[in-house]
This record gives sequence, C-alpha cells and structure tokens, in this order.
Amino acid sequence: GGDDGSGGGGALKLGFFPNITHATALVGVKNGIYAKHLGVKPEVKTFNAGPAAVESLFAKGVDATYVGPNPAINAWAKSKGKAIKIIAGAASGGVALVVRPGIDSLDDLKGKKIATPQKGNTQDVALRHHLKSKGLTTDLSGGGDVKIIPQENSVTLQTFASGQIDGAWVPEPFVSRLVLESKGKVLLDEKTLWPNGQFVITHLVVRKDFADENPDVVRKLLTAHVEATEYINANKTAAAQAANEQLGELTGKKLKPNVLDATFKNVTFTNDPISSSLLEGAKHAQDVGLLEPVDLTGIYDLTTLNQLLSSQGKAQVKAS
Amino acid sequence: MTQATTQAAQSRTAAAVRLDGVSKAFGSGAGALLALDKVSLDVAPGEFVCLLGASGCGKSTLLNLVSALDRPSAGTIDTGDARVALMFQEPALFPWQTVTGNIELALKMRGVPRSERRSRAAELLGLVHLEGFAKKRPHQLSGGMRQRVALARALALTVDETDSGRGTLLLMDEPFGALDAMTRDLLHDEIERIWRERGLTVLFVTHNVREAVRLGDRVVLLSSRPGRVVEEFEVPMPRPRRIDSTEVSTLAATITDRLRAEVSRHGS
Amino acid sequence: MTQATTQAAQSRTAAAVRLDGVSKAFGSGAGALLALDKVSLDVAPGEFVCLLGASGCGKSTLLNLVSALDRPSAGTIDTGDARVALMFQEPALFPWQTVTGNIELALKMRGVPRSERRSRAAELLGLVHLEGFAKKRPHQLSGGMRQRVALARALALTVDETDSGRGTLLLMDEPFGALDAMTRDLLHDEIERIWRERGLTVLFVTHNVREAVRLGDRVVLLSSRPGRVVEEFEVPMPRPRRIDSTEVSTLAATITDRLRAEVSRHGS
Amino acid sequence: MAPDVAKARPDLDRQLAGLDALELAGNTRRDRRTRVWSSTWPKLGALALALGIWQALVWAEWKPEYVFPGPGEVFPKLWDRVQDGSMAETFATTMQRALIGFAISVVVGGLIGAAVAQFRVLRAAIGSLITGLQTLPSIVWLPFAVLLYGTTEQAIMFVVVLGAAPSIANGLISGVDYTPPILLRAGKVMGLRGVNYYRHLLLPATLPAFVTGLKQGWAFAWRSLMAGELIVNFGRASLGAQLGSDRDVNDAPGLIATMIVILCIGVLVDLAFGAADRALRNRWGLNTD
Amino acid sequence: MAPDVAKARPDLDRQLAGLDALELAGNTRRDRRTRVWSSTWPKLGALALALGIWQALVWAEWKPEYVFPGPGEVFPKLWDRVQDGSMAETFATTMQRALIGFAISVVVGGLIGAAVAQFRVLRAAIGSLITGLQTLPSIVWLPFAVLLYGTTEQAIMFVVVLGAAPSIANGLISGVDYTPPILLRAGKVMGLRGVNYYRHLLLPATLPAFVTGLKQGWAFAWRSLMAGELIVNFGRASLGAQLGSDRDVNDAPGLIATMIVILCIGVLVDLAFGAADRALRNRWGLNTD
Ligand SMILES: Nc1ncnc2c1ncn2[C@@H]1O[C@H](COP(=O)(O)OP(=O)(O)OP(=O)(O)O)[C@@H](O)[C@H]1O
Ligand SMILES: Nc1ncnc2c1ncn2[C@@H]1O[C@H](COP(=O)(O)OP(=O)(O)OP(=O)(O)O)[C@@H](O)[C@H]1O
Ligand SMILES: [Mg+2]
Ligand SMILES: [Mg+2]
Repeated sequence: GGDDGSGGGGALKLGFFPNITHATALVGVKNGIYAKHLGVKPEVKTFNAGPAAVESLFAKGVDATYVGPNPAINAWAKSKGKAIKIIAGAASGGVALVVRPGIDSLDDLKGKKIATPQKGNTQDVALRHHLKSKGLTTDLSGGGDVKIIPQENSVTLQTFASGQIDGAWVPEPFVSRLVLESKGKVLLDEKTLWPNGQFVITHLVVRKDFADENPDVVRKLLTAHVEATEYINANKTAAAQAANEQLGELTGKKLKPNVLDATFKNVTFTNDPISSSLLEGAKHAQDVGLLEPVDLTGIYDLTTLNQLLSSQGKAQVKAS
Repeated sequence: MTQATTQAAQSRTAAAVRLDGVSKAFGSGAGALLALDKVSLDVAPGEFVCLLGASGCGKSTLLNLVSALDRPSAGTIDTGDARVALMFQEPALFPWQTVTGNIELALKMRGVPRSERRSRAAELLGLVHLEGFAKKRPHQLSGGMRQRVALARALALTVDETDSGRGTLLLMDEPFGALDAMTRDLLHDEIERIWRERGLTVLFVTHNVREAVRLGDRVVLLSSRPGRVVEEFEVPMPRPRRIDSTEVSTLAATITDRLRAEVSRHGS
Repeated sequence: MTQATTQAAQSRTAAAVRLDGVSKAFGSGAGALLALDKVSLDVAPGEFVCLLGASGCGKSTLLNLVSALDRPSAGTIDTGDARVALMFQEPALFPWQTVTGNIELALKMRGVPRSERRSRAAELLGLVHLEGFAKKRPHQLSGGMRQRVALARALALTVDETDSGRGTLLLMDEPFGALDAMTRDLLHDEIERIWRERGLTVLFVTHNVREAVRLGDRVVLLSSRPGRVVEEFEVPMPRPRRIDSTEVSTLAATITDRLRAEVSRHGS
Repeated sequence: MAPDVAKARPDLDRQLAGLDALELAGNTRRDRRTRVWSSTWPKLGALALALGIWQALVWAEWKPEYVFPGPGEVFPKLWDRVQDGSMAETFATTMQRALIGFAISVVVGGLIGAAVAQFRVLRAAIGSLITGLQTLPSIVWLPFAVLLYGTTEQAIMFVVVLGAAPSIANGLISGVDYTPPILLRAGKVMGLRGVNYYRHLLLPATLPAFVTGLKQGWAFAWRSLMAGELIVNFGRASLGAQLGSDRDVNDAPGLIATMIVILCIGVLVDLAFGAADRALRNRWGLNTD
Repeated sequence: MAPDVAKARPDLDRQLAGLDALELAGNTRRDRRTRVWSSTWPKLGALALALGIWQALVWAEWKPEYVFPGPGEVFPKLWDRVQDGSMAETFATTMQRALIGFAISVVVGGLIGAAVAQFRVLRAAIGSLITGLQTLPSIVWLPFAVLLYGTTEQAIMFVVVLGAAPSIANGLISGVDYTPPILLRAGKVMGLRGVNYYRHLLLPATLPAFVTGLKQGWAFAWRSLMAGELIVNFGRASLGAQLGSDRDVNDAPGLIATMIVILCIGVLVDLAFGAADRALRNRWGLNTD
C-alpha cells in the first residue's frame, strides 16, 4: 500500500479543510485554477483538523496542504525540520473572542468559562497569552481566573447556545455563527493585537522531499495559488459564491449568506505568510508553557514564491 | 411426617392425579408426531403406580405433562394442589453446583432452614451410597453416580418443611437405569420406605418389569407410538416384596408376555 | 466382510487389547480419587468380553483409557493398530445434525462413499428400529431412541471401507441401559451377528449380569472403587444363547453372588 | 424401510386430523401470521413511543430547536437526501466498505480464533493481546493506517478489520472453550481430524458463540468504519463523512437524519443475525417455547 | 456417614502414595510452577518478537523516524511520563472513569438484558435496537451527551454506558438463549422463582456467556471512554486527552507510548477476564486438558 510520492507525472495530492479560511483552495478547485496550471486535476483530500493533515503529509498521503500555523510548527518540530516547508501564505485574520451579552470587558471574564478549539493551538495560546498580559491567571487544567475549556468548535457552538460556556476564542466561520446564530458579541478581534492587523491563519505547506524532487510541480502549484488569491481579492462576491459552492459539494451544506458575508469580511487573503506572527506566536506558546523551545529557522522556503511574484511584477514577501 | 400421612389419608377420596383424554402431538403438518393418544388415568393419593412401555412410547412425555412442564394438545390433567417432585431421565444436575449444593438447593426450595440443609443433604447422599462425594462436581462422577445424585435431589423435593399440608407427587423416569442390580435392590427398599413414611403418591417409569412389580401397587402398560393405556395390572402381593420371589417373577412374566405382544404388534 | 474375518483370524496370536498394570487417578493431593488400580487384562482378537462392576467402579474410565481419550496414571495399554469404535454411556450425538446425519458422518469417516451413505444409514436405523426418524434431530427423540442412534453410530464406525485390514475394537458402555427388555433382546441378536460377521473385538460394559452371560465369551468382574479385576468367568455355552435359558440363569446367579459379595464388602 | 413409513403416514394423519378438530384447527397458517404480527407490533409500538417522546420534548422546547430539532424537521431532511440521490450514493459507498471489511474480518478473525483456540502456545502468547488490540480506539489506529496505506480505501479497511476481527476471534475461542467435552471426545473417537474436524465438529459446535461474536464484530466494524470515514475522508461521499460534515457544520437535523439511517442499518443487520440465531436454536432444540 | 469417609481416607492415601512413587511424585508443586512458566514464556517470546520486529523496521529505515520512532525513543518518553508523575495522574483519572462507567454499564446492561431475555414483548420491541444503538459510534453520541450534560463527567459516562451496556445485555441474552432447556426445566420443577430463579439458575447458567459479554463490553467501554476523553476534554489530564494531544502535536513517540499504556491495560483486563473464565470452566468441567 501507499504511494511513494515521487514520480513527477502523477497528479498532485492537495489537502485542505472545507472551511472559509481555506477559501483559496476552495475557489482554486472550484474554478479549475489548479488544474489549469498543473495540467491535471489535483487529487483533493479534505481534513477537518490540522493534525490529520500533517499525519497525511507525513505518510505521503498528500504532497501539499493548506494548514494553520500551529500544525505547521508541530510538523516542523517533530520532524526536526526534515518533513515540511512553508511555501506561501494564504489567509490572515478571522479570529475573535466572542462572548455572551453582558460581558463588556476582560475583567468581566473573571470566573467565566471560555472555550478554545484545542489545547495548545494558535487560538488557545493567543487567549492564554493575552489574558496573562492583562494580569488574569489561567492554567492548563481549566483553573485560574478564567477557565479555559478546549473543545471542538462544533461542540462550542452547542455549549454556547445552551449556556454552558460564556465565550470562545475561535476562528471563522465560528465567530460569525456565534454572533449571528447565538447572539454572541465580539469582545475582541485578534487583529487588534497584531501590527498592521495581520496574523497568519492559513498557509500552504509542502512535503520537503516532494518539493526537492518536483520543483516544477511546486512552481505550478504556487502559480495557481497566487492566481487564486488574486482572483479572490479582485472578485470578493463571486469568490465567496464559488467557495460556498465548493463547500456545499464537499460537506453537503452551504453557509448561510449572512454568515458567508461576515466571514469573508473578516478574513484577508494574502500570499504573505506573515512570518513575524508565526514566530511571535511560537514565542507566546513557549511563554505559557505549551511548546518546548524550537528553532524555526528554515521553516519558510519562499524563494519560488518570490521568483513568481517578481516575475509578475508584484511585491515580494519575506521570511523573517 | 405423621402429619403428612394423615393428610394424605384424609384426601384419599379424590384422585391425586387425574388424566382425562390426554393427547400430545409434537410439531405440526407433515412432520407431526403423535406421542400420546387419549390417555386417561387416575392415581389415588398415596398410590404407587408403575408405567411400562416400549422405548419411545411416550412415558417421559406423560411425566412432563403431569409436572406441567409441557401442555397437552388435548385433554385435561388435574393434580390438585399437590407439590410435584420430578426426577428426569437424564440427571439434569446443575453443573455449577457441587453434589451437595444441588441437593441443598432442592431442600432450600422446600423450606428446610439453612442450618439443617448440610446434614439433611449428607443424609440423602448416604441413602444413595455417595458419602464422601458431597464436594465433587457432577462432571467428576460416573454415570450411575450422577443418576443417584439426581435421585437424592428428587427425594429432597419430597420434603415439606413449610407444613403446607399439600400432598407430594413424586414422578420418576427410569431412576435406576444406570445402576447395578445390588445398588438398585438396596434403593428399592429405601424408596419404598420413604414413600410409606411421607405418604407420597408415586408415578414410576421403568423398563424393568420385575422392578415395576416389586414396587408398584398397580402397573400400567402403555402401547407403542402413540402411547395409549392398553392394560393395567393390580399387584396383590403384600409388602415388602422380594424382587426374586416367585410371585413377583410370575406376575412379571405375565406382564412381559403382554408387553411383548404389544411391542411386536407395533414393530417397536 | 469375509476379508475382515480372515484378517482377524490371522492375527489371533497376539492380544487385540493388552492392559498391563493400568492405574488411573483423578485429581491430585487431598481431593485425589483412585479410579482404577493396577488393572491387567488381555482381550484376544475377535473375543467378546463383558465388564461387570458396581456403579462408579471405573468401567467407563477403563473404556476411555482403551480408546486413548484419557491417559493412564500408570501402566501401559496396547491396542496394536486396531481402529476403535466407542459407544459412550451418554448418547453424545451431535445436536446440529439430524439422526441420519450423525450416522452418515461416522460412515464417511470410515470411507463409505457418499452415494452409499444414505442407504447404509437407513439400514442401520432399521437395525435399531428407528425407521422413519432419520430426519429428526436428537432433541426430538426419547432417551432410549437416542441411545439406539448412538448404537447405530458406533456400529457405523465398525465399517471399514478403506480395506486397511486393521481390526476393529468395539467398546460399548451400557448400550442398552435405557431400553425395554424386548427391544434389547432383539438388539442382542443383531450385535452378536455383526460381531461375528465383521470379526470385531468387543469390550462391553453392562450392569445386567444375564446380558453379560448372554453375549460374552468371557465376563470380567471389577471390584468397587478402586476398580481391580477380581475374577474372570469363561462362558462355555454355545451360541446363540437365549437370555432366559437355564444355563444363562445359572451362571448369571453365580456371578451375581460373587458381585454381591464384592459390592457389600465395599459398602457400594 | 421407507415403504413402512409411507404406510404409517395415513394412519398418523388420521389421528392428527382428529386432534386438529379438537384444538389444532388451522393452527399452522394462523400461527405464522400471528407470529409475524406478535413480533411486529411491539416494534411499531416502541417506534411510536420514541417518536412521541421526541416530538413532545421538542414541543416542550426542552432545548433550542437548532440543537434539538423535531421529527418535523428531520424527516423532510432525510427525504430530501433520499430524493436527490445523495443518500443512495453515501449508502452504497458505506455498505460496500462495510461488507468487504466485515468479510475480511470474518476470515482473519476466524483464522486467528481457530489458531488461538487450538494451539495452547498461541493462546498463552497472544490470547489476551486480541482483546487488548480491540480496546485501542480506531482513532489511534488511523495514524498507523494512514502511515501504511496513505489516505486510501485500504486504510479504512485496516481500521475496520482491526476493530471487528478480535470480536470474531473471541467469539470462536469462547465457543470452542464452552463446547461440551463429550462432543469433542465423540469427534475424536470418530477420527475427525483436519478439515473434517473443523467442518463437522468445531464449526457447528461453536456456531452459536460464533454468531454472537459476529454480531459484536459487526458492531465494532460499523463503528470503526464510521470513525474511519469521518477522519480519512477523501472525496467519496459516505455515511461517516456525512456524519462528520453534518457535525462540523452543526446541521442538527442532518445529523439526526444520518443517525437514523445508521441506526436503521444497525437494527436491520441485527434482525438478520437474530434470524440466524433463532434458526440455530431451533435446530439445536434450544427453543423453550 | 462422615466417619466412614474419614475411615476410608488413609486407605486411599496409601494407594495414592504408591501411585505417587510411580509417577505423580511432587506433581502438584512442580505442576503449578510449570503451568505458570508455560503460560508466561510464550507471552515473553511474543513480546520479544514484537520488539525485535519493531526495532528491525526502524533500523531498516522503513519510514522516517518522526513518523515511526523506535523503542529507543518511545520507552524513554514513557519513562519520562512515569517519572514526572503525569502518567500516574492520567492513569488514575481514566481508570476511575472506566471503572465507574463499566460498573454502571454492568448494572444497566444486566437489567436490560434480563428484562429483554424474559419478556417476549420487550425482545420483539427493543431486542434489535440494543445492537442498533451499539453501532452508532461514540462520536455521534457525544453531541447528545454534551446537550444533556454539558462538558462534564456525566457526558463521558453517558457515552461509555451507551457503548458497553448493549454488549453486556447481549451477552446475558445469548446466555439465556443457549442455556440447556433441561436445566431450566429442572429449575421449574424445583420451584425456583423470582430472586431464587436468577440467583440459583439463570445467573450461574449464563455466567460463561455473560463473562464473554462483559469482556466485549469492556472493550466497547474503553474505546468509548478514549473517544469521549479525546473530545470532551475539559482540563483533567486523562489517557484519552493525552492521546488527543499527542496526536494534535504529531508527537509520534508520545503517541506510541500512550498506545502502549492503553494496550497494556487492555491486556491486563483481558487476563483478569480470562482467569475468571478459566475458573468457571474448571468448575463446569469444561477443561479438556
Ligand atoms: N421435543 C420433541 N419434539 C418432537 N418429538 C418429540 C419430542 N419429545 C419427544 N418426542 C417424541 O415423542 C415420542 C415419545 O417420547 P418419550 O420421550 O415420551 O418416550 P419414552 O416413552 O420416554 O421413551 P424412552 O423409554 O426411550 O425414554 C417419541 O417418538 C419422540 O420422538
Ligand atoms: N473427570 C473426573 N474427575 C474426577 N473423578 C472422576 C472423573 N471421571 C470419573 N471419576 C471418578 O472415577 C470413578 C469411576 O468412574 P467411572 O465413570 O469409570 O465409573 P463407572 O464404573 O463407569 O460407573 P457407572 O456404572 O456408574 O457408569 C468414580 O468414582 C468417579 O467419581
Ligand atoms: Mg423417556
Ligand atoms: Mg460409566
């Protein structure tokens, strides 16, 4: 079983989540952008969480995948830099702290229960770090001033609706859904915590050995990626529709128009991996004791992307 | 026990068991098998009746019907308010219990207080010559020994410590089939003694005609498939009888001839 | 079948079964039970030997040892290259098979081709007077009928279609215990016929002394727990014998007396 | 002898005819109809009761409707999916996987069970490992499955077999352990060995326990399959994937609709096993009614 | 009669002493030691073999080390966790939940099983539903559990009981179904009814099948617990949560270390059930060796 992943001729195996923060992939697949540049349709695999995507990447089940910053850091750390490279950014923003009405400031959070998607993930770290910087204590087993409860986002929707939690630090589309469906309100948009309001939420990761053996495939993938990003930014409404169509195909359920609009408004699509936010985030994680020290030098390989961008006369991105 | 005897004597007017036109068919349609055909039989309280018949003629079926384990296809069976103690053709011991445990359970069900059970069970085991095997499990016994434990258990069920005053009906299905002649002769005496002491009504299935004559007040002959009552023999000899006495032999010979005729008529 | 007889005759010089100082103990330590104690016994090829002994004296244990189902605690058992057919004390029929299925399986194991099995099984069923019950399952039979099926199965195992020329040893554990006298008498004749025709060596356990004398070339008496060979009786009468003949009765009476002494000496 | 039986038949028939007149009249046909009915109405009753409670809870507004939708929302959803053909597709994919996976499990579990039951060394060595493996949840196996097979059909099969085979093996082992020794001895005396031994003795003797094992194995297989499809999701629409996406998008009516489908399949399969079981017990004479 | 036995004993002892000299010499003690050894060495052998294959695969660089780490990485990791006390904590939490959940399952499953086995209407109504429920993966139940209980211990218990109780009930039911009718008849004749019927007949008669059911129930309970802990993860460190977080950070050595712990618990529990089973079979005389 399994496939060795080499063999340049075969289709690229591309992973992503059926999720608006992965709209680049959704639109790219829907509109045939990848197929156009790769010459064949990519073999698409969807995941519902980063770890599964990384697992599959490790097992050569996919060659490249869109994931969040945290799984990328883990993949890098666990393979001691041998398994992956980040080759482009995809999306920024779209994370917020949503609370129930009546909670108007961070101080009101004392004694309240706040959900995050998963212990030690980007949002979990961000919440813990932010609370810590505001002098509120938390601990890893749900104690302290603010009780942090890691649970799946779909569970969060339920528990928020039935009043078992008081708020959640979550990514889109859950921010919009909590707001629109359960009358939550945004207490804090994570954007406001970052320089320029930019921080990475999705980027494109490729298997290192695949990239080494198939540089041209990676180049074609990146070409498609850049085009998709450009298309989204140029045609917001059409892109949102296309992404939603693809979601419908993959999950059997489209987002409601108002959720879709809100989500698209909150997320920025960019080729820039916003490396500073990744590195800063890792530092935060170490601060709150959720990550062992790790050297991230070399996690980015943006040369191909930058070549492409400059050949198209666009601004280059940098890996700091 | 004297009380039970009086009790039994009092109600001797009515039958302890009354079968009226009892039929039993197994299965239905083409595969049906008529095991018993319009059997009518009265057993008086305190009577000892032996059932004889060829293999497969419906003797066990009859006992199952009387003990209400099966329901007849037609006809009625009346056992009044009597308690029933049945000894199956197989030992049917509980494999998860020791020998004494099997017997003690029966005693418990007849209201014997816990403190007495152990000694009463030992007594019964002595009666069937199985002292020293109380702690064994059924699978550690020989075939004949298992049968004797089953006998002891059935006898335990004839005990009545609840003083209900209800009579007891003891049904036995070839209880001595797997025993040697000597052990069997000894057990004949014991069974007769217990029957008399406790005022039991006994329905006793056997293949041994001498045994039937040795024990019974009356011997009932069943025909082969389907079982019907073909003849009844009163046994007039006084008790205790000896199984190798001439009277027993003579009557046994008569019955055997009758039985032989019956069997050959049906081809078995 | 003539061939088998010749075969048996040829090897009559050596014993078909030779037990030499065979002991069997069950369990160990305080709970141990010595079932057989230094039993030595030779059975000649083609001989019909009956084993007598009180209930629990170790007869079934002996058959299990001879058929290699158990191993002796001490001593040796030699059955040469003979095939063994054993009829257990219980019927031990396969409940998932029909009556004919049980017998056909035995025939199959003895190399009878598929096409003949059905008719051979029907023949055997006829022999035990169970025509018409081929399609029933064991639980639909009476106790005696089950025993007869088990007998038919054991007889099926004495068939040898593979022409191996190996003798067959037929071990029977109280095969007629659950049968009425008439059926039993008929089956005695059949067993004797088959034994003779097929040149079988038979070891036959029974509680019925007359039966032993009716059938055996020799009657071996075992003592009670632990089993030991206490006496052997040659049966000189010519065959066929009648079970109610005076000669049979006389010898049976002698043996019974001897057995009675043995049983009373051991208290059961 | 056959003529004998034939001769006896009319006689018996006549006797039975008499009995029929007494009380067995028309029994067989009516019997069957009554039996079907008497096994159906309790099911219908239970169903009606469950639906009633469900609807009552919804009317009582026990939980907000978008977390706990009523039958009125769920069944139209289910009907939609049936109508647009998506149900047929997911059903087909999943059942195909389930059947193949279960078939493999039966073979693998059967062989392992037979080997472990036969060889004492094997039993001592890996007997307990079999149940041990079973206690590892599918989610743990998946990374390995993915490692071995990538995100492919085989990965799912791997998880399904790992879930189901141990139950099947255990069923067989406990069947062998609880076969009455006298039957094993009878087999030995008859000279049953090798294939004959399995075919004519061990398999039929252990069938009841084996069927119970199969039933449990099916439950494990089905659960593992759902988990596998939920996690290793690569494009093909399937019940597990449907479940996952219903859950991810918090489509409560959809989720319940999918659950109902899964439950129905579970119940139907159990009914099939139940029928097999009843047939077995009838043959063995274990039916006490 | 008792004196009789005492009298007979020395005689028997003497006879046995003779036999002892023949071949039973010192049998009992040596027997036990040999038995323990003969059930231990195959396990050790299997273990050594597994470790050997594992290490060989790692040395052969079958897969990159970060996906398939060797014993040399996994065991130190395990040891670290034992050392820093985190293992003890996760173990304690999980075992506590498992035992409570299993205990509840035994009671619930036992009662349901007894009721369904006894009452024909119930069996017709919900017999198949029991297995049906079992085929719904824990992951489906969790939303409901959360709905009912929030993210609490009870939610986890709910899932565990839903997983395990059906197996236990099914075990009991099949035990009742396969009890030899003659024993049931014997019980009837003895007048066993009510509590006595259960205590002296049905329970012991069904014990073998019940133990098998318990074993399967345990496997389900344990799997459901892992899934529950993995998903309803609220702070308390537990094996399931550990599994989840190992997986979340793609920590292969940690994952395998946790798997080994889970597997060991599974094996140990099975050994316990195995011992119970063997004791049972000894009593029933089903041990053929
Ligand atoms: N459960 C059953 N199903 C079908 N037929 C049965 C069943 N039980 C008994 N029979 C049939 O009923 C008839 C009578 O059986 P029964 O056991 O009463 O005979 P019996 O007189 O006790 O014989 P035996 O002396 O051999 O024990 C037999 O022909 C048997 O085949
Ligand atoms: N598996 C066993 N475990 C312990 N003891 C046993 C076992 N099998 C037989 N015995 C004992 O061995 C002795 C002889 O038993 P066996 O079955 O050989 O007697 P038998 O001569 O066939 O008696 P019966 O005529 O009653 O069938 C008995 O005392 C019995 O308790
Ligand atoms: Mg009978
Ligand atoms: Mg015996």
